[in-house]
Amino acid sequence: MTEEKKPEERKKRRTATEAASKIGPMVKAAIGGTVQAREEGKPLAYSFICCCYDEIIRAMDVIPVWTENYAGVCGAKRDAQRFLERAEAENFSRSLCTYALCGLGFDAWREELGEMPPESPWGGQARPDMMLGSGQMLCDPRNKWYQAAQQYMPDVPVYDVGLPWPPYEDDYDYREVQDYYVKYIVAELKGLVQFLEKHTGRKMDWDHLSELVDLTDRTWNLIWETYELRRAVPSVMGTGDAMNTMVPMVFMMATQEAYDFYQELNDELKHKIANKEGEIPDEKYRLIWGGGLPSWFALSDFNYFNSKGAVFPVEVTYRMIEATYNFDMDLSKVSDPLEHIAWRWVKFWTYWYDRARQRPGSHPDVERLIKYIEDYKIDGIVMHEAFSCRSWHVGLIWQLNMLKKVYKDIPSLILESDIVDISSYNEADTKARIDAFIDTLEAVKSR
Amino acid sequence: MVYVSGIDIGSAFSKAVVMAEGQIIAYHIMPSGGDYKRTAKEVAEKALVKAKLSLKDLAFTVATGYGAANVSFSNQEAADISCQGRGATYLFPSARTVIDIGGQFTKVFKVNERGKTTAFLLSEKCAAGSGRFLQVIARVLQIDLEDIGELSLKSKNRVDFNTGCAVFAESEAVSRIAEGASKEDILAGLHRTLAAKIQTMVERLGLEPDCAVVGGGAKDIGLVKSLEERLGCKLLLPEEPQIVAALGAALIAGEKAATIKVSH
Amino acid sequence: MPEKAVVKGLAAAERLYQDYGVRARELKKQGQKILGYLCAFVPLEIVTAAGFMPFRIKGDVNEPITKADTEMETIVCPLVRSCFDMALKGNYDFLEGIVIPHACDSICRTYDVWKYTLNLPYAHFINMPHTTGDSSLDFYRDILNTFRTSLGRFAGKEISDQELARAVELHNRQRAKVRELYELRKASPPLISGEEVARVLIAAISIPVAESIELLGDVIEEVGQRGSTPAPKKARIMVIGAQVDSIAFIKLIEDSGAWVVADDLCPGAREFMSSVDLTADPIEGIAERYLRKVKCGRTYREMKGNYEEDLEDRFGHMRQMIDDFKVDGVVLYIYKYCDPFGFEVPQIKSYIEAKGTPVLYLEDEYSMSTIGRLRTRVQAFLEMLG
Amino acid sequence: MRKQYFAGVDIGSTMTKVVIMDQEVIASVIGATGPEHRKLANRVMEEALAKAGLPFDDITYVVATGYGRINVPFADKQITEISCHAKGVAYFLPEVRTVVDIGGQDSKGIKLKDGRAVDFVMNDKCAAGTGRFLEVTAEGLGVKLEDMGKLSLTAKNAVRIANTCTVFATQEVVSKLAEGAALADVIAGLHEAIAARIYSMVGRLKVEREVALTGGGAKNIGLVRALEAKLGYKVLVPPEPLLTGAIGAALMGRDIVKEAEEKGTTLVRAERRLTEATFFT
Ligand SMILES: Nc1ncnc2c1ncn2[C@@H]1O[C@H](COP(=O)(O)OP(=O)(O)O)[C@@H](O)[C@H]1O
Ligand SMILES: Nc1ncnc2c1ncn2[C@@H]1O[C@H](COP(=O)(O)OP(=O)(O)O)[C@@H](O)[C@H]1O
Ligand code: SF4
Ligand code: SF4
Ligand code: SF4
Repeated sequence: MTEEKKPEERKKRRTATEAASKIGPMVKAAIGGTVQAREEGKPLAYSFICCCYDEIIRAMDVIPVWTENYAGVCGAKRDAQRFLERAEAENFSRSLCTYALCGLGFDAWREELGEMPPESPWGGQARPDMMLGSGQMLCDPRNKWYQAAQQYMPDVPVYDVGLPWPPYEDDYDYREVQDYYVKYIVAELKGLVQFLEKHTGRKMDWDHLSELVDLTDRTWNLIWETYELRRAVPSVMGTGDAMNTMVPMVFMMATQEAYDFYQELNDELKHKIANKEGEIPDEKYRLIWGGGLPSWFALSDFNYFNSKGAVFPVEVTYRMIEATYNFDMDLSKVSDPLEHIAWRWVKFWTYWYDRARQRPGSHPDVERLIKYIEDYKIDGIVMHEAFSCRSWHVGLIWQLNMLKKVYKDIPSLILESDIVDISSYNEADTKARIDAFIDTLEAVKSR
Repeated sequence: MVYVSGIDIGSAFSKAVVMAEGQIIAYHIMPSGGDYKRTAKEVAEKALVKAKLSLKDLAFTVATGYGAANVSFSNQEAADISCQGRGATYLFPSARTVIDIGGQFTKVFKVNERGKTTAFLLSEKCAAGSGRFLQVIARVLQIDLEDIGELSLKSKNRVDFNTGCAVFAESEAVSRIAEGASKEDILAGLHRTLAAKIQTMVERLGLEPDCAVVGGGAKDIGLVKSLEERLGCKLLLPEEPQIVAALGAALIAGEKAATIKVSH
Repeated sequence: MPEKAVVKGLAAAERLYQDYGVRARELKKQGQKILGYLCAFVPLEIVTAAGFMPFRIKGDVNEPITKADTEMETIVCPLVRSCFDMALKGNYDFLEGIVIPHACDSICRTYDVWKYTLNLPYAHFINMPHTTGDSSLDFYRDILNTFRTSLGRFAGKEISDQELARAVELHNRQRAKVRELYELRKASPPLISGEEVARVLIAAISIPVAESIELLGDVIEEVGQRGSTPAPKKARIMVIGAQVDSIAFIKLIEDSGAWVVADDLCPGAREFMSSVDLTADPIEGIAERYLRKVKCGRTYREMKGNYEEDLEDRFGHMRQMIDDFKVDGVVLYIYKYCDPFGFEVPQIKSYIEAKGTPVLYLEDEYSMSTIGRLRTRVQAFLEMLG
Repeated sequence: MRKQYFAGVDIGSTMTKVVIMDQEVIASVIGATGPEHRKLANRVMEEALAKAGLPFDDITYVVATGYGRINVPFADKQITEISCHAKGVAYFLPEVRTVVDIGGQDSKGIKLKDGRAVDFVMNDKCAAGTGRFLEVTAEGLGVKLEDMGKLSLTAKNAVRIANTCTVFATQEVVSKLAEGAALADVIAGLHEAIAARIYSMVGRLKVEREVALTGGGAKNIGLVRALEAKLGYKVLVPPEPLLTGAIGAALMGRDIVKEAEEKGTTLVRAERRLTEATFFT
């Protein structure tokens, strides 16, 4: 692959908050940092977000290489196609998660060359010393991707942490089973600690871990409080920004830096609210990003929404926290750090269950939408169906159907594209859909 | 007399409607071709000639459709779904669900009693579910687009098609002909394929009677019948389904013209 | 059962295959309660022990998917979509409930859609872990006990250890019979065609276990009495893939001039080659089998030893079968949007090829419309082999 | 001994090709596979025989290949186009390890070893990435298919074509032109789009040099160049790329006859009667 076309320059997205505009450089520095760390011989681990091991790796001073992040960066820079094609050439189906395909294509190429592929975005993705997958309900790539990556890096060990959570069922309450879920997760996390100890030659500092667990609790609560500020009318920060401000939440959890970031954001939002400084001058429609990961190469679509008077004060995507003080148990009483993590995990995933119980025929995912629709005074729902990821993108149609059934008919739009595969995207078509949606919002509002 | 117009530059065809006092006085339909700017002018002029008017007689013009931005003489643009909705309820005040079979997409949407679109769905991004499909097939069967519908109704023994791809449907049709299938039977099969796709969309949105079908594809009576069969209800069908969006645009233009002061 | 006396063996299988669910419909009329399930990971012993008839939900390659698309995205594996479509179209209206395991994203993510849309009296999700360590096994036992309790509640009785043990024994007998059937494929030429085996197994998953044992027995007897050996064909093929619940694809290979003599499929070797050990607590043996013995990409097997040993642990059973059944070529037949298998394709392909057996990888969409285009590939592959 | 003649009949989705060979090609005919021609392979054969000046009875063996191979009633054997292309390419260009065939309705990659196909990939699900793509777009642009290649070579700045669907790509192309893009640039963009698709498909084979391009797509110099740009080196094109499959088929026939003679087995041959194909559906 010698002659590669220069990736098309991405249109710069306008951000509403100072905080969001700082994220780009932060991510760039973090990725550069991993390449640097590799040179310095520090232990690196391929990691997934949302696998509840943040505190553990941080406490062990293992440096996470967030593989989803790097694929997203390639997508955002519109330079993922060559890696996707490479993965396809390796016999991976183009219907699989394009984060994984981008990562696998990159790994195959890097390992073949013995160095970073030419002009890798932001210096490339460093070779890891280990790969930390997870077996959980979130997605299959979490336990298949790194295993598949081993064909290019057979010497790099993989550990998969089992991390289930109780499903929402009619035939029993999750409280009947939560104890054994927690017990299992604790055992699995212990296994992870042993694995890390074995491969780094270091010992876990349990006190330090406890500190980080506490820091994470506090960060969760701070994020929750900060995001709740977005209820303000006019909207002070939209989903376009939140797709940036999620970075510390998912890639930097259990660090002081993350906490400080949200403190700053919190201050900034409060200041904006006090000055009635909206995201856009003439806010007409308040929308919720009701599901799906964004198309990283087309974040400027949020600006297009803005230009039509639409704002997104809330989203369900990347809101991977709840206020721990709202849980139905006092987490602070759980002193064992691993157990603490396990309970927090289970409580997070079951947070909306009780609410769903109270509305016959409802479901936690739907309840969450309803709550946000009410709290944030929402006029319409926008979702994105990314073809390559089943996890966040299957069930959207059904959720909308359910919402109509148990709550009310509310205008909705499902955009269809992908997270990194730009060949699935058509700008003119997307804008046409948005235009039509704005018209339906107008029609419903003026009813 | 206040004259207004609606111009719909579609992906396949361009349409212009001229109205006065809420009545259609002329319209014109022509293929969009490649040069939208020129087409926009031409389609408007042709309609105006029929109305014995000229561009400067128009108080207000609303442009819509895929190439709306190319209508240099328009006063405003409107999303085509909104125009379709307006147009459809003007023709059929009882319509609550509208199916638009256009060149690029098939759309299904709901309208309220004032003609406002309240919900919609668009077909996937493959030509297999759109009106293009019909054009492709008409070409390969060497028949006029206009004749597709009538022919298909004559089918005795429908050929079932499996391919989803519009291009391959064409070659599948070719080989079926070679195997001796009649054009009628092939058309009936293709209509069934297309109708099944549209049915899925309608059911996803929820069919609320009455249901109207508009857009160029609605001129195909075979497709309309096949849809009626699948949906189990009668569909409202405009006399000229292809101009519904342009009509809606003209209606919006009429409203605008009434609210602004026209300076002479 | 008067009609059973009329048709037996392969003819009975044909009837059950052609009119899938016919027996369930009959039994339902007689008061039998039937639970539908997806995938090989539902512990059928528990269902049987509770007094239900387990019924495998299957799709239909001949039926275009329409209704399902109104409730479910099209980015789901087409097999699952087709199954759901069949269910929505009323083909499985005799079901009392559904049991759906945590198999893959396509199944896991659509559980709620199934449950709320079909709205049957019973629905249960078996949250099987993805990893196989000891803590996972402990956890899985808890999961199974939750299912046992829940199903007991629905059945209005407690499921006793004795009932479980009896069910284990019954299902093991069925598996043994299938293995016996597979033995007939080892001969050259095989005594039974791949198409026939597929038809019998698909029939078997639609009837009560006890009846399936009888059916399998009849087929084995019937094939044993066959006089003429069929004309020799070019190659002996093994098919590896997920759930192949139609004979169309197997038939295509055999019509192209090869024998299908082995498989790693559902229903097929993946499901029937391993049995449950009868343990003091029957749940223990059940857990062990489904979590560790059934080898499928949905389960992550912890690395034991180095990378080569890991491949051996994951795919060794495929090579074993290639040897035992004297396989000349492997067809890796994977559905689009299938995550567990999709990620393994390169590794399976290179593993088997490294052992000297050519592999044809086909990605398909679960529809008769694709059969034609698969034919050229299969024929070219056979030309390559021969 | 009587002189032996071999015929290869390649009924493609778009073109029907027939060659008659003894030691080399003595006659060839290329015709369109139209709706009528599908059943009229006999006519094309007749024409080829006339060119060669041979009665049909003199043809020792007839091999049919291509998409319509099953519908050739007078063929002695059917062999897939994959094996035949491999054979044909190995005959002309023995150094080739990878064949890329761009036909009317599918494109494929074939890996060669010792003149035989050992691995292959194929695309035929969606018209994007096939000769049809170019045909449809050529028509949409009002350009002759034959001229597409040369025209695109004059491009300065290829336009990116985002649509993967053939039908919509045609439309996109037309609107790009309306926006003022140069025709050559648009065509070059199309070639790049199709080359990218083909490249990632054949990538599965672990492409090895030398690479040969066959099928109708190889007649398009713009596409050849676009593919070369992707690969980073030159590709080889056999003398008449459209005929490669038919020649391969004829050569296959020769091998079959030779093997039968060596082994002393009798060949089963179809009746030497030129009849229309019949279909039963
Ligand atoms: N007379 C006709 N009979 C059948 N179908 C027609 C006829 N005229 C147009 N069509 C179909 O209508 C489609 C164009 O519809 P139209 O609503 O004009 O679309 P657009 O607005 O996108 O240009 C064409 O693709 C064609 O399939
Ligand atoms: N002179 C030419 N210049 C460019 N392309 C050509 C030319 N002749 C044929 N083609 C292309 O070749 C394709 C047919 O190729 P062919 O290998 O015969 O396919 P098939 O075997 O499927 O019929 C047509 O789709 C067309 O795009
Ligand atoms: S959640 Fe989706 S996008 Fe993320 S890794 Fe899993 S499959 Fe990929
Ligand atoms: S084929 Fe794959 S995706 Fe489909 S149900 Fe089976 S394992 Fe899941
Ligand atoms: S399948 Fe056919 S109609 Fe669909 S995208 Fe491909 S070329 Fe277009």
